[in-house]
Amino acid sequence: MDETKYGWWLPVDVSTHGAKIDQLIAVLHWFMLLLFVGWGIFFVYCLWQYRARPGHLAIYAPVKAIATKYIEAFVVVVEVFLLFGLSTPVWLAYKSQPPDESKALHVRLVAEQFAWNFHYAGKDRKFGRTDLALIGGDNPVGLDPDSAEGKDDIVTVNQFHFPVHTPVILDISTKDVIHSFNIPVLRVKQDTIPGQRIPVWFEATDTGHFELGCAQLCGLGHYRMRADVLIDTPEDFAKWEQENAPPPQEAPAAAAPENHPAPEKK
Amino acid sequence: METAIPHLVEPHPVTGIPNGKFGIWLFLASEVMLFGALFSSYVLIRVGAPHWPPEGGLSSEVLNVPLGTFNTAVLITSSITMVLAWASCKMGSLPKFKLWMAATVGLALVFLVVKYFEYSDKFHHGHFPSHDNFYGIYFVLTGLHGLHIVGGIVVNTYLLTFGSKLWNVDREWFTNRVENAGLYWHFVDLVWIFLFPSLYLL
Amino acid sequence: MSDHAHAEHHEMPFWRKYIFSVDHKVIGIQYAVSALVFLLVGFSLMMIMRWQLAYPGQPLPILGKILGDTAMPGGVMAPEFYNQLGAMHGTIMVFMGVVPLAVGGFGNFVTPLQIGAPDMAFPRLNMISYWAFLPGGLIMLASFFVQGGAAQSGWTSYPPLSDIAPAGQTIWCFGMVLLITSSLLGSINFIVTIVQLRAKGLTYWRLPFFVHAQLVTAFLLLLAFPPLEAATVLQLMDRLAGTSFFLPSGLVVSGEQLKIAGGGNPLLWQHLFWFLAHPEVYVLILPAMGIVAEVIANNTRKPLWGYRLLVYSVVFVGFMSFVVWAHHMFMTGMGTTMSTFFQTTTMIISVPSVIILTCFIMSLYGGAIRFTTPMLFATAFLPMFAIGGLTGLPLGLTASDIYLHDTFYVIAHFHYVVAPGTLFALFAGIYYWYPKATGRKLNETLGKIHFWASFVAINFVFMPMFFQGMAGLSRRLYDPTIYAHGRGVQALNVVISWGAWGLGLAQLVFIVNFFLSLKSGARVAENPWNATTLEWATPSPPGHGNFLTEPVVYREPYEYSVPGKANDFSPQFSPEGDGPARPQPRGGA
Amino acid sequence: MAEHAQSENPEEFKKHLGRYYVVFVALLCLTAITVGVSYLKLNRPLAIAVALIIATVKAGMVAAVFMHLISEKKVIYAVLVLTALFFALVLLIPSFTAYEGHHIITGT
Repeated sequence: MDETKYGWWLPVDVSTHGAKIDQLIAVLHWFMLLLFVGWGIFFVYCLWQYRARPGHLAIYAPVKAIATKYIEAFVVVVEVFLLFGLSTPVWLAYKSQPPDESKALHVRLVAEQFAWNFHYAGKDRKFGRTDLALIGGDNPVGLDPDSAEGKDDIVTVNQFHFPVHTPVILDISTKDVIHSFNIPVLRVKQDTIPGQRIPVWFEATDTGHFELGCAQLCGLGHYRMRADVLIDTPEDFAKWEQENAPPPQEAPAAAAPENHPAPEKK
Repeated sequence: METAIPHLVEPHPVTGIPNGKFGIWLFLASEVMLFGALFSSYVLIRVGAPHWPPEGGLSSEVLNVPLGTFNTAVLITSSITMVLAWASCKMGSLPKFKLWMAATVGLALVFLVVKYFEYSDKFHHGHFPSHDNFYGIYFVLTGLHGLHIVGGIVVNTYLLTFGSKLWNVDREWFTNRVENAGLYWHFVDLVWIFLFPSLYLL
Repeated sequence: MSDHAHAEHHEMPFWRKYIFSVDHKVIGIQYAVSALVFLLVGFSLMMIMRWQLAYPGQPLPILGKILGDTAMPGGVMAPEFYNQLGAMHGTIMVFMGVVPLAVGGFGNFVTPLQIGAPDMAFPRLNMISYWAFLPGGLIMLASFFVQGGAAQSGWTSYPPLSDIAPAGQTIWCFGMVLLITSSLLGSINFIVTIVQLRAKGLTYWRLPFFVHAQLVTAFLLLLAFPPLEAATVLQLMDRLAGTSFFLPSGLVVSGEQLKIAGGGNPLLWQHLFWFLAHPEVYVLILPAMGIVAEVIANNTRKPLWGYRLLVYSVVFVGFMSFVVWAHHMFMTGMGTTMSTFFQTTTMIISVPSVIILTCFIMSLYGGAIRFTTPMLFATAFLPMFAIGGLTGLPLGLTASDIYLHDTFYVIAHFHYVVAPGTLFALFAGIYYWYPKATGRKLNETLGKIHFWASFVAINFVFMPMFFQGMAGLSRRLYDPTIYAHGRGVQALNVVISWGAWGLGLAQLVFIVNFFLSLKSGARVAENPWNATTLEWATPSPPGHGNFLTEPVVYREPYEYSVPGKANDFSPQFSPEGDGPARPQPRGGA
Repeated sequence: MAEHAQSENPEEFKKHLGRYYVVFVALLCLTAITVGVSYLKLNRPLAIAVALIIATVKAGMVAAVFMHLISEKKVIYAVLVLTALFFALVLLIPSFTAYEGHHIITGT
């Protein structure tokens, strides 16, 4: 797929909730521009009109300025509107109105220095058991391949596939330090906090090849902690799921060690 | 050549206190925030823990309550000896001041000795700060408190020895210094009053 | 002062007079000079970083070889070194540069003079503050030379990254403890001095605005710094004693389970850190506003507009700055109640900031503005601070913060507040009080070159960053061209870098001016700017003990152009309010 | 306050000493009570409430009498009120924020 074009302003938005964020950013910047320009004109006027020159004296008495009170009141009113009219509703929806679980694609994300590991539940839509002790080179999320639900699970590294027009619920966690899950075109960002599994959700409105980056300094490889975001058509996604499903295993030959060492307690 | 700073001894007409006393209260305010932040950390970590102490049991079984109680009594006693030391200055008796101040310093040392036995017992059983967050919090809070005790001992010993020469120069100034050292000392006692139940009993 | 015969006896040895001095003016100058050096160092780190950002992966000529193979293998910057530069740039600029200059430098030098005090309330404590600050700063710098280099987890030092970072982070912690101790002792001193040592007649409503700003700042330092000290102690324990205050159970670093007890919470650090670091933003900006107020009143030749409103606003801002900190943590997964609370407080705190700015602009209205170098810097402060302040809105609102959090937009925002904002105000202060400290004026022509070059260059540095941020570019990226949206704004990185190097060049003018004027600047009398506040009643430079006679204050701080008076300024210290209290050469008027 | 004036008659001052002893005894008694209560093994919330209330009373007595806060100057009250406010903030808000809608992984 072609690389998306990026400019000097907000990139294309392919999420269902992003338009409102963009709207808020636009309104904010018009408001800021209005204040700054209006205020700047007065500022420059003052600097010119009241420059020191022979015969010009400063006025001791303070000027009665009703206008400033109105401007300050205007600023307060606009801020209240921005806060409760535009920002808070978007935020509440973003944080506390998850999509219907049954219709959504559920994915787990395990971040590490310096990669993004995606754990898909596979056909049965159930995640296999994971264990820290199983984490290794070819098993980045510590998936137990023997667990009944885990047999069909798909784990990808730095490849995030999901279908368009389908709500995605992503449970975000990290193995080591704080990272930040950031897909600019989807207008989502969420820090990964060690010891927590935090859900985020979004729905794409368009297919394409985009980028996921780490937005929180996480070490020397922070800059290259990048993943491909591939928003597919539902058909393509199904095909991808099919192709990437692990081959059915015959016998648990490569079984995990019997007694996993419990997490160190000292 | 020394510049005379106003209100070094005589109280400011508006605030009613000399500089030193105001300074020590401001210092205590920052100390409140320091210990406040550590208590906050304690609360936050404890709320997040499924069990406290994490390895099971009760705090009172992990730490030595009789020793802790004894130390609480020691600090409370040292607080009143400190007040009496200051009161002796107020009443114009340097020998009495020295007596009470020596008692204060002595009690502080007793506190540290007891603390030493508590610590070494823990270390003996391999319970270092890294053992779990209960011990981490315990050692940080009591350790920092212990450092404050040491600081108090230094200041009080100074007032007891070299510092007391000021008595012959300016009694009021010296009495103020004793009062300020006392304020600090009572604060250290006050912190312990919260530390003891929070760490040992709950 | 005293005759030479006795001078031999009373004269203090060099080290008592200039090194371990208890004189607030000497300490102030020590602070200011050290802070300026640290600022230069911090700025240099950034100029090196800018090479990598403008020309990723290309070897840095000359300097690349000098810095050695660990930092710059083959002249190309290593990512670790980039992170060290970033972390140390932030730490140095905030904790060792701007605050020591604004509070330690100007606060120490100017405050006692402006309130008519002979010195700070606790001169020896003042000396200790400085001598905790300097080793703290030097330790920080020395950390570049330890195994693994300096701290590299950002100036915010978020654990767990900072907990598992190389030894430089431990040194960072020790350095911070010293710097914090220094600030705490200093703040106690400032509060007691301002409350207890004001001259006769100097009521709170007659205090120069600068002193009000310093008083509020001192309270912020006093009450906000201890939690960071606590957090730093906890981080030291995590690093040295193996505790897990910030480390939850089940961490796997590079495939290895960490051998720790676990059970901690990394967000604890963020709370304690930002509990300080947000008020710290106001510690940076309030003294700057104080300086701007002084310079504007002096150069518009009229009283400040809305002086009382300014004071109320500054107190309110100071108070509110304690309840906004978690807006730095919107993306950490906090619940909706607390995030709504914090974005509301953030919007509330913007209101007094708007009022302060309005007061300053209204102060220009009706004046007779002299565009001296300090005034140029103070004037430029206003639009620059306005940009910085306004762009705080999208970051303070949770919804827009989703997109803008941790992008270059943030960098642009707070640099507009701190660099062309606070630093310009500090430069205004340097040009304004240099004559008081040295007895000579800085060269005006060089000053104006310095101003215009800095003003143009600094906007080339920070304005493009807004666009980079808007394009979604994250901060702290060693190589932004990894990302497609980074490549889209890479051209701006070249502009920014050249802007930064140009800015560096402009500072050379200042350095030259600083030393040149020390030797050959125009000598000045007590009151070269025809100002009204108390510091101008003392000789330039003031001797030990400051005032020749005990000062008495007769009126408000900014009585300029009072109708019916012979002069256009009525100093606070002149009983008749008709010009200077003591005979002195008249300038103009 | 009269108590702080140096000019005060030492005999007059002596009368106030009694209250220090009263507070001293009260502090020791309260320490005994709080330790005693801990042996009752009350349920956690109640035990915490009781222990913290007793500790607050003790701390209040130390501050009020030993540190003379009962009759202190206004400026000190002002500083302490401000500090108490921010103390409450730093004590409570981090825990509120960290655990509101928390997603802590329990177990591994």
